[in-house]
Amino acid sequence: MTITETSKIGIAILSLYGTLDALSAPELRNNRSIIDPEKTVVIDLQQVDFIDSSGIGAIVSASRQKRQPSGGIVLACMNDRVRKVFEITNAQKLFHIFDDTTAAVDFASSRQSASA
Amino acid sequence: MNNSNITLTLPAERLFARVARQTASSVADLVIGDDRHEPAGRDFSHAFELAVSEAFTNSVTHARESATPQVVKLTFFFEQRQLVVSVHDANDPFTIETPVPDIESYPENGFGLLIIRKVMDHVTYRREGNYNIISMSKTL
Amino acid sequence: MKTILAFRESEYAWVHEKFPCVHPLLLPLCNKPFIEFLIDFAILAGSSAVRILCDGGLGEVERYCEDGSRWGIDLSYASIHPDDSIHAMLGKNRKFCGEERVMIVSGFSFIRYDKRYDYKSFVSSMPPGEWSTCPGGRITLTGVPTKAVPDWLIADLSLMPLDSMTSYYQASMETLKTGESRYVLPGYGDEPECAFGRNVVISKSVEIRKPVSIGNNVQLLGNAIIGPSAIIGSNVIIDRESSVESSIVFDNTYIGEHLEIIGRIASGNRLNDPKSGASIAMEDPHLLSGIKKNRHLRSLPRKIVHACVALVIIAAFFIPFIILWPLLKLGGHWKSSPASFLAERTDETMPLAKVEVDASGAAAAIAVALSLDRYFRLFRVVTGQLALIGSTPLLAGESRPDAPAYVPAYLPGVFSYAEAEEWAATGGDATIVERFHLAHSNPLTDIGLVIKAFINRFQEKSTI
Amino acid sequence: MSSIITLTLPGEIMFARLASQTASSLADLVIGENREESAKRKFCHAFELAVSEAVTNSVTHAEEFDAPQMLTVTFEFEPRQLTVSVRDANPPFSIDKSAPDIESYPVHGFGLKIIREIMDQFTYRRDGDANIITMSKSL
Amino acid sequence: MNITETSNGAIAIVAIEGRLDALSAPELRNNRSVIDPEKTVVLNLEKLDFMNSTGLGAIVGALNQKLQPDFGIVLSCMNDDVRSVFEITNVQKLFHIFDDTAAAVEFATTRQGAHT
Repeated sequence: MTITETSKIGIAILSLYGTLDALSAPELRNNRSIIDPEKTVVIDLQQVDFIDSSGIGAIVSASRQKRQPSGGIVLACMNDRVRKVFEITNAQKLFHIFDDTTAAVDFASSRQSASA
Repeated sequence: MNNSNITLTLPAERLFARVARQTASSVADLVIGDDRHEPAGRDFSHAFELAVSEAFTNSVTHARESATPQVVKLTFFFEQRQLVVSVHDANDPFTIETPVPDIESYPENGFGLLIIRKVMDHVTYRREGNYNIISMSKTL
Repeated sequence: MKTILAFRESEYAWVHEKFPCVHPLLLPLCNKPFIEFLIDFAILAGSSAVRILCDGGLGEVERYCEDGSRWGIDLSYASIHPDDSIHAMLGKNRKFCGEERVMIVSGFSFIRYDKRYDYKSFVSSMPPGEWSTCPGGRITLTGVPTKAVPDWLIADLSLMPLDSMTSYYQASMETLKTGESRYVLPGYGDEPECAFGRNVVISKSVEIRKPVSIGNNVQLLGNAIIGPSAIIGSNVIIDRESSVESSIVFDNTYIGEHLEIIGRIASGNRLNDPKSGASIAMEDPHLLSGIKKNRHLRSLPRKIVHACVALVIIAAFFIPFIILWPLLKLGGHWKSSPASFLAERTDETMPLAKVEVDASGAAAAIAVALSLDRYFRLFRVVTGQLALIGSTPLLAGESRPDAPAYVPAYLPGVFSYAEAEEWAATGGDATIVERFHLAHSNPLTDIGLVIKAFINRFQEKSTI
Repeated sequence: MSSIITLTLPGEIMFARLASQTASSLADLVIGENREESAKRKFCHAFELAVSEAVTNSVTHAEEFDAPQMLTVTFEFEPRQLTVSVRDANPPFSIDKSAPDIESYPVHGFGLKIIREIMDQFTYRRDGDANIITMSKSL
Repeated sequence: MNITETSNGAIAIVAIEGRLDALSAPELRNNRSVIDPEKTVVLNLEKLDFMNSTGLGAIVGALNQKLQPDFGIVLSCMNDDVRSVFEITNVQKLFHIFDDTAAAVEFATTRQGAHT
């Protein structure tokens, strides 16, 4: 899996490409923006072709590290295969999920300024 | 493809989880034949991809530290529209009756067996000699 | 702007015949393959994408150029029929061409361009049609010019057909002389008219006369004279007292000692006269031969042959060994000290006993004459750790001899190829002989060399 | 370090596809120095194609002699190289060096030529009453 | 493997999607337009992910049955993997190959017109 990081109006955007499983999950867990409790991060999952419980675990643990868990991580552009696994594990309850990255970033920055 | 048996033996390392699941997906694709493009077909294959990925990753995480490299064996068996995959490893015994993780507590693990139970029709665990065998099946 | 480079197999059939070891589109001009000159020119003319068309196979070219990311362009490949017109080619690549202006370079010819000219604006202002031609080659432009450019702008170029060894030789020498002033050429440092590749080993007594271009992994040995006007390819060894002047030496070529190569093209074991086109095959590999990646070397058949012969020797000398070894051991003549030597695989070493037998008594003399001091090492050949014959084992501390990429540098053996030569080869010469045989010999020739080495040791030791 | 992966499957034509997909996903795990995507994709396609040809050969030969049998595909996985061998119980077969000539519009006989072209090494040997084709390529 | 067929004038356009190997080759061999000796067919290979020598044999076999061996089958939109199989076996010499299906159809129509 490869992670390309960009940022827009102070929000970090991580675009994941490939497989998010036990082998690649550590790469996401150790990402600087993910670890930083103050940083709100949008994770773009459009190019993720497979995710399993280790991938879900990595994303859930990322939101645990944020100061306000429900707003710290915003998810964008889930394809069917990824959304199905979120639904199986009920993890979709923990995140705001957008089908468009810009919308996710706007939401994230509004939440960030509201709580700052 | 009826009553034929396919086996895949892999070293118990995370690196090979992808080979396990992609092989499972290919077997499922062969079973469902050309309606692999229909949603039902895609779900069937994705189910086996997920189940095998979870089962294999579990075997690897609980693999014993030992001189001889630990191995995980997958067998696929297709009969009367039902595809059965079983995962053999030489780990310590375990139970698949694990509680459903409570999502509100932001759990980080325990999802594996939950996913397997949800996507597969039938999941059993048995001990054979000093081998664990978890077998999972789904009907087309 | 996009570029199409179109070739027909018939145009470069002569290259297949004369230089079978290289794909015609990768034929080296000075120190760069032909196709790279055309890609450079396409980039100079402002192309963002280049497509190579051919009616034959492009496998090797694709392995070399890949997707063009190395030059920052999008490089693709397609096939055409030999009798396709330019119009037909454009039709077959309509999606590639799109609406943009396309420059089509067709025919196997060399483009004499000058990287200091601004071809980009020149091309964007030219009317569609033919830009430059030569017998068998043409540059055509399609589409409408995008901007007017003052006509004083000069960006001339000319095409030269590569239809024979003579024209190829002429183009190579011309490129060497004009050097990096006109073309984009690697290896030019601060020394004008001199291009050097990586890992070039030059003995002190070698004379270099400009202009010269030398590739990667090249060894020039004592008193060799290189140049003027010498193009040396990569993975080349030029042995002592040889001279190469106004000549081209292809990749993977070994040039023996005391050879004068003047006005010739040497490739593999063939010496070609570019003027007459005649070419002679040199029978004696010591004189001139190709160095090819010696698949025999590490492959299984060679290890099996070596192991079998080792077993034969073990059996044959078992009785003399059983009698002489205890005798010498008790008498204190057999001194064996453990040491660790460089193994075959790069980062590994292996323990090997160093045995010295002081040939004072008759028993010791016979033991050494029969090479019994190496008896134990024969078992290592059976296990595959040692070759029966190869390089002299180097102590772990010593530096591993680096070598041209294709030529294996080090394969520790019970016997050394150097010991198989008539005259005692020691020091630098030994490594050269070993390298030469490592590159050339195969399981069968090895057996002959083992016997020779054994006999040499037999005579040499017994004469003390 | 080298790890061994074995895949046993029935000698049926559909399993050529399974074996080739497994080979491709294993090839994808081999790490080369150059991280280039296109080089990695070519490496995977080389194994997908070579294993597809080898298993198809084994299965079609078996049908000629109606010997229902299992095939074993063994992979030796190393950091920069993958070796795959296909073992079947067919009678010995000859690998003629010549590729079919193109003008006669040949319909089969390409398989071994393709394998030889895209793999670094290709060997065929008999072991007891089994054929073993071994192919390897490094990244 | 999925085959979808359309036509443009007298030319049949057969699009192949998925994998063309020993398992799926019969499907192509039994396609009505492919078998018909008089029918000129443009084989659109854009969505063909994988082809091995058996698949190649099916396409060459189809060309054998055409009255016009020169353009009975015209190929379009090959990806690199498929093209490498054609090149290794030198079979690309038997076909006119286009990177655009419309251009291939035009070529086939002009050639067909010239011949009838």
